[in-house]
Amino acid sequence: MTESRSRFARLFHTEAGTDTVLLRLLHSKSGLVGIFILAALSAVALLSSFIAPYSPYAIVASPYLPPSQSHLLGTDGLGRDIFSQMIYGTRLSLEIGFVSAVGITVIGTVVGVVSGFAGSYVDEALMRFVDVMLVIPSIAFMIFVATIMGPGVVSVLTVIIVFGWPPLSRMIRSQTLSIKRRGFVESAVVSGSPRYYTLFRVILPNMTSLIVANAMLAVIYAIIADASLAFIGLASTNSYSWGSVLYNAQIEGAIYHNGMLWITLPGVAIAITGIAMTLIARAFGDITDPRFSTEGR
Amino acid sequence: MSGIVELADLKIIFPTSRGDVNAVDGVTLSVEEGSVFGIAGESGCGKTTIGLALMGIIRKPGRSEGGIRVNGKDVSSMKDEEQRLFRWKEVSMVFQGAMNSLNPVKNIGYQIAEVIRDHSQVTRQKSMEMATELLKKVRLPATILDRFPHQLSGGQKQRVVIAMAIALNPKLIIADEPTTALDVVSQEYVLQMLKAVVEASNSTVVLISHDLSLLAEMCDYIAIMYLGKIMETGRAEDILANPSHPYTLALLDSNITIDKRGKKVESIPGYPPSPINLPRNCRFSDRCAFATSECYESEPPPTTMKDGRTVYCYHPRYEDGEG
Amino acid sequence: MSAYGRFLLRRAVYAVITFFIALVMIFIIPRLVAVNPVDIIAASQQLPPSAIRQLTVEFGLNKPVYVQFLLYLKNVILTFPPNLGFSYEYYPISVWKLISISLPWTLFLVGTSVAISAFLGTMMGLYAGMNRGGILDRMMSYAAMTTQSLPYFWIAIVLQILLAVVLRVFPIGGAISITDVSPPYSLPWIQDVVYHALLPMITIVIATTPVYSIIMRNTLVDIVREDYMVAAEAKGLKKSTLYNTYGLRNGILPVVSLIAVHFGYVVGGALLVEIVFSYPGVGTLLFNAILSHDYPLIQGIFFILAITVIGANFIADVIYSYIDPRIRYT
Amino acid sequence: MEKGERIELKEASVNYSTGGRNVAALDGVSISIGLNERVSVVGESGAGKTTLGRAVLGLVRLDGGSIEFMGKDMGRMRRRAILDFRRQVQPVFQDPYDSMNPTQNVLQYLSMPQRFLMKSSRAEMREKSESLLETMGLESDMLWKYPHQLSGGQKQRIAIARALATEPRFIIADEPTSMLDASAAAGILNLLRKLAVERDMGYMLVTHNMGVAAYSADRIIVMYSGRVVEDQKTESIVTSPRHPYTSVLIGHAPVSAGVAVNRPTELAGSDADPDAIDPWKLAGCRYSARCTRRLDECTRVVPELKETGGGGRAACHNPLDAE
Repeated sequence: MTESRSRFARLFHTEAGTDTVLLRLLHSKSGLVGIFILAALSAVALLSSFIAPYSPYAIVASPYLPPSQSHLLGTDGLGRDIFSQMIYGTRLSLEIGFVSAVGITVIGTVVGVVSGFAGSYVDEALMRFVDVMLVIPSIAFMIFVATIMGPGVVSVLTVIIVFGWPPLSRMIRSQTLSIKRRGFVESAVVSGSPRYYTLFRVILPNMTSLIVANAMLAVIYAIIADASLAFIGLASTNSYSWGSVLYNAQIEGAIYHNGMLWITLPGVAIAITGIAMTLIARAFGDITDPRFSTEGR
Repeated sequence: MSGIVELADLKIIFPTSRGDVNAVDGVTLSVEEGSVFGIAGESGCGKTTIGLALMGIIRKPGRSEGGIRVNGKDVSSMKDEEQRLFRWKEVSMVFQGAMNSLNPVKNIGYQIAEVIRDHSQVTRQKSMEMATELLKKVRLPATILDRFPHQLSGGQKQRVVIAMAIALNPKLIIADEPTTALDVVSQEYVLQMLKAVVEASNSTVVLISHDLSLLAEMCDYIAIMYLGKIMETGRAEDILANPSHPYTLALLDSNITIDKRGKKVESIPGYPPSPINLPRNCRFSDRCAFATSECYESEPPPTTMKDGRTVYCYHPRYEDGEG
Repeated sequence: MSAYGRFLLRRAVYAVITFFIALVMIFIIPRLVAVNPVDIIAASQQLPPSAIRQLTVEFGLNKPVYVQFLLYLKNVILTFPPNLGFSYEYYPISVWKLISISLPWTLFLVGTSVAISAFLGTMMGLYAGMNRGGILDRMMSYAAMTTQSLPYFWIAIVLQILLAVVLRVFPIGGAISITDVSPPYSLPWIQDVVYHALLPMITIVIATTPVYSIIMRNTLVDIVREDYMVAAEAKGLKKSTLYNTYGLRNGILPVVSLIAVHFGYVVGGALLVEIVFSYPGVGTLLFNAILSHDYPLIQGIFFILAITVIGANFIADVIYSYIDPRIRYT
Repeated sequence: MEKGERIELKEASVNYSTGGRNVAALDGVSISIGLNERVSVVGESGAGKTTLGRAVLGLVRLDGGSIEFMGKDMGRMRRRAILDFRRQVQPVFQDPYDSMNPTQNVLQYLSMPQRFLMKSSRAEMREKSESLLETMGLESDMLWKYPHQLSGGQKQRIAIARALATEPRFIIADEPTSMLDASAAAGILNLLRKLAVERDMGYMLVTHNMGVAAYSADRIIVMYSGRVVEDQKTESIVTSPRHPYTSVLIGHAPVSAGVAVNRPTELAGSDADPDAIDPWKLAGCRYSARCTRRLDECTRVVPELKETGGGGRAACHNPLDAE
């Protein structure tokens, strides 16, 4: 056997053993649809400067133009092209989604496995803290913190990550606890496996698909949270995400300016992304609750 | 002669993504009314599936072929309500691992009374009185009525399950591994109780177990199953004392008992084949010490021996019983 | 004390600890992020130096941090009604006064919507889980996927456009008609209130029902595989018994704890829905407070929200432990 | 065997709290087992037999007393000494379906103890793993298999192979056959026995089944509710048990068909319901509530584990006579 194969196997083997995470994804029809949508959105994000006909900041026409050939979604109150704002918004929204998801997944996983594996006081302390974070209304608290930090991408990312990891950590912890009780973990311990090895090489690989699935859901959670913050004016004013396009539509009274597409399209974009992420996550099969907060007591 | 249970070439198939699992693969048997009939076999041989099929329970996407007649009724063609009333009234079941077969959120009294009330027009109070009486039969005090399953020991739960099974005086009781997972002394206790209530009620019992010692003690007749098919069936004492089928022989030989200490017990070599796409030959041939070329070619037809047993083998071992 | 009593006590202690930690966070976060809350206010309100000095004294910021904290605790815990300071925007109305006017609207809105969606979700989930793979099951799966992927406020906006602007079936916003002069709690008044609350409620119900139904459905899918379910089927119990005392009674447990965990999230979403409909609840109050940088009001709102959500969680704990005999009778 | 090559438990105690009460899973257990002895620990659920095995493996912390390995107190061992101990004492766990990591193949599973306890090189691990499979009678292409591709019997063989990878002196096997079919169980026990003889290795077989104990061990230790009640050579304990509880266990052990059984009863009458007794609430002998030979002092004084002649010990105020 070659070592490279075993590394690959260790990384991608799921509960099903030979069935790799990637294979599982490709085998599932809905997973493929999800990947296709995600790929298309990513392409739009990466190529936004080529696709967008105008700069999203440039005043290119008269204000409140209805949708037309040259301005697919019309123009805003300053005469800027809304379609271009949506295209650029794709990039920022996806960036916020994925960066937050990475942060949430890393913190949530580390806290979860450490808490579950260490047990006793460490566990008690971490989980009490997580309980607090779960109980407080996170969107409201995000608003609170973002108000204090002031608008901007950094503060948005910070609050999304800070309030996003606790549910995940709880789920990872309970999963760690149940895996910890299984025979193969004790079998590793009596094989002289050091703690780090038991934790990261024996226990963690058994949660790969769970973690990946929840990372996908964290993306949509972050995009929605960003939109929520933007919606009450806490997003950065000098860059566009889908949330800030929607915010502008709302405060500029798009309903009264033939701006139906302007006001609905950002939500549709968010929903499409969310459906793609959920489809991919479901393909991993390990999720019970689309909003990763199934943990009872 | 027609028995209380008549299975005619019964097949139960569970489709999976890798192919059809033939959990029960052509079983023909007849259970005489008033007898205790044992179904023996190791895990995956289809004995539990048969037990559930007798009540008309085949979980989707599973399906059955062939005939299941219980108490003269065709179980597989029943309508919903007819089937519901047939269950428990005519056939009841003592479940395997009583640990989990009780509703965790309701107390024992409620659960016994519930069965009674869903099958007859009795008042709540009357059904509770009946529940108390039933518990008495399995020597449990009335205080158990208010208890929840998690507050009882395994043996107590198993006895509650027995009390439930006789609640409607069914003609047939199916007992699926009724003592597995209990301590030996509780096992004995539960067994005595089962014997007593069965004798008192004149019910027929189909006892499903992997434990040959238990079957030897309880049964009049026995069927030995392997991979969804009967290998040998007949009077329990005949078969267990003088097994005919090489599988029965090997099974009895591999059973570790206290009197075999110091002797060598041989396990059955090899592993059972996958129940998906079973070959059309004797399914034990790969592991059989007596297999010849015909065993690998076709499935052996039933042979009736002198003592009345039926053996599905080209080379039955117990020659004296040959017909 | 009984094991059940000990369980409740432990939960109560947890709730108090959680509340305390939330208090500490409300106190600390502004001090961690910004050096001085007064600076933020001063910058946004362009206050003269004398006012800044007065504010500093009022906030007790000239004292050591622990004294500030004790002072803060004294104001919010030992005083009733809690002394949450005065709003800048609505001076001299106290923060408590403003919140006590708007909180009932939010509780009414969220409480009613959650009750409706919990009921609907549970029933739909029960049916879908007992009939896995059926039409409702598949439809629910897609509905959940979609509403999970949408911000609450966007659903609110779309409904507003559709039902209030285009079709004009419902009012665009507010909690009571400006023209309504009927006395509070009279029948016409109640009708008017319900009429105004319908659209925000429908929004929250649409957003949350699928969440509850999916949880219930997934729980049921596991329960249906349990031995006791097979046993219930074998017992020839009536369909209503199977659904009620087996499916519903066992499946409701995780849903109750989910509703608790989820409650904070729903409240957060509801705040934004309020903003869309200019509903005079805490959400709209908060929105205005943020716009006008009304710092004490924002802090006060979070204090109240924390109490509400922690309290709701504790109630859910009590309900959960009451309906699960494995906790109640150990 | 050199003197001191033993595992010695001195008044070892382990407490658990379940359902609001404290239960002594091990209550002052003192036994000494030579590293080349083949011992079986027998008891029903709650006897503390599994805790005993786990305590010796260092997987549970003692609440009192000590366990010494070759004269050294395990509670005071440093990491190096613990690794050395692990190399010499290895377990086989009960559940073969659970003892292999689903994300590791057989080679990785067999390599782990060699890697951490022997510091073997990659090539050595590969070679050793292949030879282990051969010893177990398994094909070498099984190295690349994942657990879900193996049967229960195969997994248990591989679990034994893993335990043998470090050339241990002693194996602790906790119910290694209880999850397997009877026909596979004998194979596992025979293999264990054969390997022990070939490698001059001892083992401690934890089981609830007196038949399995008598078949595989030279010495049997009987436990009840956290205490050792009897400790004798196999032949003498089976033919002439001294503790009444042992005689009940032996009387209820499985026997071959046709072998006469004499089942000793426990205390007659409904108050002797074995399911209704909480032995931890009893002041004296924990078995006293079920015992037919109960004396007055049994309910007051805890019986000590005393020599019974012939090297055996029993903890009973009123033991059965030796035959």
